[in-house]
Amino acid sequence: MVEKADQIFVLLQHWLVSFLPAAWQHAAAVLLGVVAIIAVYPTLFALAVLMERKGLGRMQNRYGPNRVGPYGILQPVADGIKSLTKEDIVPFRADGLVHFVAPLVLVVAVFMGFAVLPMGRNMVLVDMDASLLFFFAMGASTELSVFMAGWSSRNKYSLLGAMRAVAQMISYEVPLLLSSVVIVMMTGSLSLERMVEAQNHYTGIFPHWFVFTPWGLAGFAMFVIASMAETNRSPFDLPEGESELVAGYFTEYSGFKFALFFLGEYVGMFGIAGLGATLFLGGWSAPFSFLTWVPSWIWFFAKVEIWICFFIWVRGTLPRLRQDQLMNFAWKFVLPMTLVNLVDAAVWRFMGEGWLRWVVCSAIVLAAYVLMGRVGMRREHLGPRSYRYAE
Amino acid sequence: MLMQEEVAAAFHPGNACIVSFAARVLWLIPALPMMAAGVIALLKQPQRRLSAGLAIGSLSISLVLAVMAFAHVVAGWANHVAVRETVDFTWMQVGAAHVDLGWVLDPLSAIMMVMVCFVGLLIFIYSVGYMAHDENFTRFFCFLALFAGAMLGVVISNSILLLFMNWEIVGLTSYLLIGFWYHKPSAAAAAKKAFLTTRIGDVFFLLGVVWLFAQTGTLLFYNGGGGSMEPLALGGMLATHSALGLTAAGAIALLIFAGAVGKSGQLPLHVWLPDAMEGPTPVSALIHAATMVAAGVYLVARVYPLMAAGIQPGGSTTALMVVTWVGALTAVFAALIAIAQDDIKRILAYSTVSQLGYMMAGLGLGGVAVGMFHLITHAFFKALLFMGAGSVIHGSHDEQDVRKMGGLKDKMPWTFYTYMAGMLALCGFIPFAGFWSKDGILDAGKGWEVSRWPFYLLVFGALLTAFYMTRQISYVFFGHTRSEKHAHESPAVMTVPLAILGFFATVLGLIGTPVWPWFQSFLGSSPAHFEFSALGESGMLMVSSTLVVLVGLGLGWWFYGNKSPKAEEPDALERVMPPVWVVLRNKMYVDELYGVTVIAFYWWWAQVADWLDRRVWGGAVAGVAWAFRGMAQLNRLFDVHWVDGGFDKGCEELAGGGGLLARVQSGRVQTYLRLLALAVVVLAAILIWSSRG
Amino acid sequence: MSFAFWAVTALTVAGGLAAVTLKNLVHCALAVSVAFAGLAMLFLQLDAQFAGFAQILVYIGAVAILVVFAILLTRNADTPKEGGVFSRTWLAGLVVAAAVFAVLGWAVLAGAKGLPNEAAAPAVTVQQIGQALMGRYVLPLEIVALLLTSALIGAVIVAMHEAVNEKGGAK
Amino acid sequence: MSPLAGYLLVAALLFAIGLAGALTRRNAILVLIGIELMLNAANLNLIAFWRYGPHPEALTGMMFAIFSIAVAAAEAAVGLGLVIQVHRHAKTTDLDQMNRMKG
Repeated sequence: MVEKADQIFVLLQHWLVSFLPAAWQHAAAVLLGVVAIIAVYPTLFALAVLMERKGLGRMQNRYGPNRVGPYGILQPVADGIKSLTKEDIVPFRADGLVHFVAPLVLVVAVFMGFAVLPMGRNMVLVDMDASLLFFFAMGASTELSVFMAGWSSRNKYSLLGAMRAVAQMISYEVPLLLSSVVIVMMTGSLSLERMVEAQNHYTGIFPHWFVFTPWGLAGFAMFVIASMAETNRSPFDLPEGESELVAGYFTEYSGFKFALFFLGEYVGMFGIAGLGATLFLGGWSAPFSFLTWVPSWIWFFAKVEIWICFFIWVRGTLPRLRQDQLMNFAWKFVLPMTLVNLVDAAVWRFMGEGWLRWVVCSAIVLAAYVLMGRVGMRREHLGPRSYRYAE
Repeated sequence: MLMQEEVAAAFHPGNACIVSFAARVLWLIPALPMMAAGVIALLKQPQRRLSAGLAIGSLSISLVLAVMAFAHVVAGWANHVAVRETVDFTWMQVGAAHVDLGWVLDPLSAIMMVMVCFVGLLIFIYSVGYMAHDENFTRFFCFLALFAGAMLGVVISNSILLLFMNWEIVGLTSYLLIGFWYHKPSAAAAAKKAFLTTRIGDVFFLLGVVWLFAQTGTLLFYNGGGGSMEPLALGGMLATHSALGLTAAGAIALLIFAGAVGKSGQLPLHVWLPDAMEGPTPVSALIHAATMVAAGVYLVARVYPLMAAGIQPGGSTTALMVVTWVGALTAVFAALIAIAQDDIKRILAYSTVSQLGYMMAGLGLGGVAVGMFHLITHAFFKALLFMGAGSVIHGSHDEQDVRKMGGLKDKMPWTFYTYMAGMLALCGFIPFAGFWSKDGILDAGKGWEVSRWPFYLLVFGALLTAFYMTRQISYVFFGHTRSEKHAHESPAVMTVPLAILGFFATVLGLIGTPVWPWFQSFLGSSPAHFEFSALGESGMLMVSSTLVVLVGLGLGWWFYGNKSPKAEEPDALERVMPPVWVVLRNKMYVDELYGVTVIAFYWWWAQVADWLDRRVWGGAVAGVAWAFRGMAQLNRLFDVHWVDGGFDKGCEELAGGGGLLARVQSGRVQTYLRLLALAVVVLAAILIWSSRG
Repeated sequence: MSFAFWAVTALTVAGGLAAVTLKNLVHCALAVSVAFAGLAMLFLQLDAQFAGFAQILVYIGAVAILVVFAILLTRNADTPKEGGVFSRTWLAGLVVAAAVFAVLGWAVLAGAKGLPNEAAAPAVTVQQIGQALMGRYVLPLEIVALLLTSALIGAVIVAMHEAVNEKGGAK
Repeated sequence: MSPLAGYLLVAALLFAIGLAGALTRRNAILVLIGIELMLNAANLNLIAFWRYGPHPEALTGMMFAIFSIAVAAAEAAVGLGLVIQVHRHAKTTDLDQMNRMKG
């Protein structure tokens, strides 16, 4: 029974496919998976938006949306209808083709990433042995779409926003990659499936999640920070800092294209959250050995949701950084920390079993953190600053 | 006996299971001083105590380790086991060839490292006093420690590559130390001279290394039968012949010997050594007594199997003959020059050169044991002499000219008596250390079938040695003082090492007497036992050499004793035979010779190169450019003409032509890229065409 | 020669052509990234997963972005003014390029007889690649690492404003 | 036509296109783009040879391609940095006007 509940979607897929002639079955199975992904995540997106608006409302001591439907839970629907029916305005001087393609590229790239995320036991669309690399490749190609959007709409706010976004994404992609390389070192594989399996063991009731090791914890922290920046979430949301640039690179977008960008952002968030959960929080594995009867996919989505809530919480809490602070933070703190973390993982790997490696590795991480924190604080000099753009 | 063979076989390296602890931690001996140097390099200038402490401490630990290893070897020797333990590892693997490094513990390296550590340590302690007033104290100790480490590395290395690396570090540090007072132009020049001169030798050495590697395919000396110093490889090298009728073994040996010549200042590369006196005196002691110059001799001893490859009983090999002759000639040559020097340290420097000549000759004549024995004893008494000289200089306020000293006998008694011990040892006066070792060399020379001349030369050298040393001490210590500055005895930190060394300079020879040749048999790893009959055999020679020394001393005393002439008035020898004096005084004009030959040639060659660059190539370039410009001009002229004539077509043609010609050197990237691509096209086309037939 | 192959080839070549012919530099950059993507797909068709993803990650994720930045920083974003986009010697260049293609094609066709017709897809996992990188090719790997580091530093230094010392040198 | 020949031809075509771009465009950045294309064509060749070569398990071609990708990244970074610097000095990226290196 438990088995059934766990594998319910897989069984459903098999059952549906079994109606078709054998030749088509494979293609059909893949198609079903794609359809499922494309169906599920936008729904999640709607929920997440609602949650964010209400949550922020609570944090700012006001009701969020509360008119449409009971407690305003139908707000997303209303938003969707609005964005679909709105007029699609394209600036006169805009670069038509690029302006049109940009959101599509973004959404496609973002959705591609889900092809390799294991959302439950046996619930991965394509199990290739370079899936992590694939995910990052897809993530990298979103940057281009952002730039396309910003540049094509011939608007200086859009352009600045795009440049900021791209610069920020590139700078934070490095730590993002490096902090996940630790996991690759440990599991000796680039396949997310392997990584989940590697974490799906228990000592007593506690799981072997990587986040519960010194290097894992440090890597996790770096990953969270980098993922916030990667998805342009506050406090790293300068690209659409409404106080400076109206709405960043999609200022000139409206109607459905705008909705697509919005969707792309959130789905990208889910993607990163899912990846993070898979890398550090054991993917679909249960947090306690006595909870393994709960279907694996529930755990996966639960973790993603928690992650999203954390993002919302942070957004409600922290102020926005300044561009140079952002860059300094990326290059002078996060990157070195990830590098130290690599060394730490290597030490862990070669010290072998025993309590000693816990002490040593934690010591390394702590020392690095403290030292670099001090250095960063010392380097921190506030005062007039002259921004320079290329002339 | 058979049992002994078996034990020896079992003890043989390669089956590394029984490499003793002593051999395994051998690498620490050079590593510690090097690390100390690294740390000291990071210290600040005022942290003098710490730096000195680090250097001395590290070296003393090395000394302990070295003594431990030595004890291990002695123990092995005591129960008839030829200890030779190697620890090797592969440094890098390039295809099939792998570059191995490693270290070896055998009697040779053991006794050498003990000597280096011991003398080096004394010199370190001594220089605490000597350099007390120098503000670059820390830097000095950094260099010293690095030097000692590199030297120990040379001693223990079992791979000729590792040896060469340390060899080069030694060269570098000697450069740094000689030029320590770089603000003195003379010091800077001397440092440069030392560096370049030794380089000349090292180039040949490197060639030798490469050739050896090519021949034997291994860089290790001893590797359980697979090493380059072991019969298998030697046989291979003997089989292959190279130019001038030499076997490969002989040629390689000569190349490596060239390196030794450079380092230990043999003819004709000795010129740097006396100039190296510009460095601080401890440096002179370190470089000239214990370590750097000994490195050359040690190298020859280390590759002795190669040198002596294919030797017949009673005969000799080309390499060994060269070594012998170079050594003997150097011995006499340097001794002659030493007679006519006035700088106390220069005299010692030249005597070092000649003593090194003795060692080389000893190696060539009688093998490792003889040469090494003299090396060891010489290390002690020459270090003693240099430090004594340093103490004299220190005491008489940085006065280095012997003619301005005098009568220091009573002013600094410690220095005087120790110096006397060292001087007698150097002269080879019975029973001081030098006597036994030098006697061994002479003995070997007498027994050399190939030629008697080296023997005679060495005997003459002994005479000269006694002579010039007498001259020096009678100038320095006897007579009445000739300087108004009143001298004073040096502090204990300087005199105590002197005393220790003096003790060794007196008694160390007793470990290698013909009666009880412990040293020789230890190196040869054969049991040693008393035989008074040996005294009878070599007794004749001993008596004669003692007579020679006495004659030398007597002559010296007759010329200089208690005269204490004024610094201005000519030297005693000068009065007797001026022309000889002048020649010797000017060091036989070797420097001048090089000045007019080698250096002049290089100067000329640089001129030529410069001229070529300026005139020929530059001219060519300019010419081409001019030519193209001319053509373009021509085209333009035509252009103007024909346009007036109204032939637009032709004008365009010409413009095109001019453009093409000019474009060849228009600085446009794309033009070059285009030409490149065209070339590729043509080449590819030719290739395909040729390949399809 | 499957359909997929021809489709991807068409995409790639089209991207390349667009990249070298379009007037607007940004369009060229975008087009070239299309070509890169097509090449990545060709790699995938050749069962070179790792190389393909690396291609996307490096070229679309980094090189294309770099190019775009360079274009914007050098004020080339808008369509160039007088003189057209092609250099004065474009004809010669075209001829040379054509000649190169002719020779290469000739070479391929000339050697086409000896080529294997089909080969089984080599089952190469990323693990093997990693082991090869860390084992047999470790020296090249180190050298490439050095190269990249020096290139990073060099690029920064080259692109750095020469008058940094004078208050950030904002003009 | 054997698949290998097909890939080789595609590579040749891309190479030629890149070369044409490098040779005919005025703008330095475009030249760089062309060169990148050429490099990619070379990579395609390498991979194709690896795939259809006699010893795919040796990974030689693959490794070569991966390394050349890395090198290409470095090359792009430095090249574009140079272009930017040149633009600062000469206020242009037009190669026809960059002929100061005339001999």
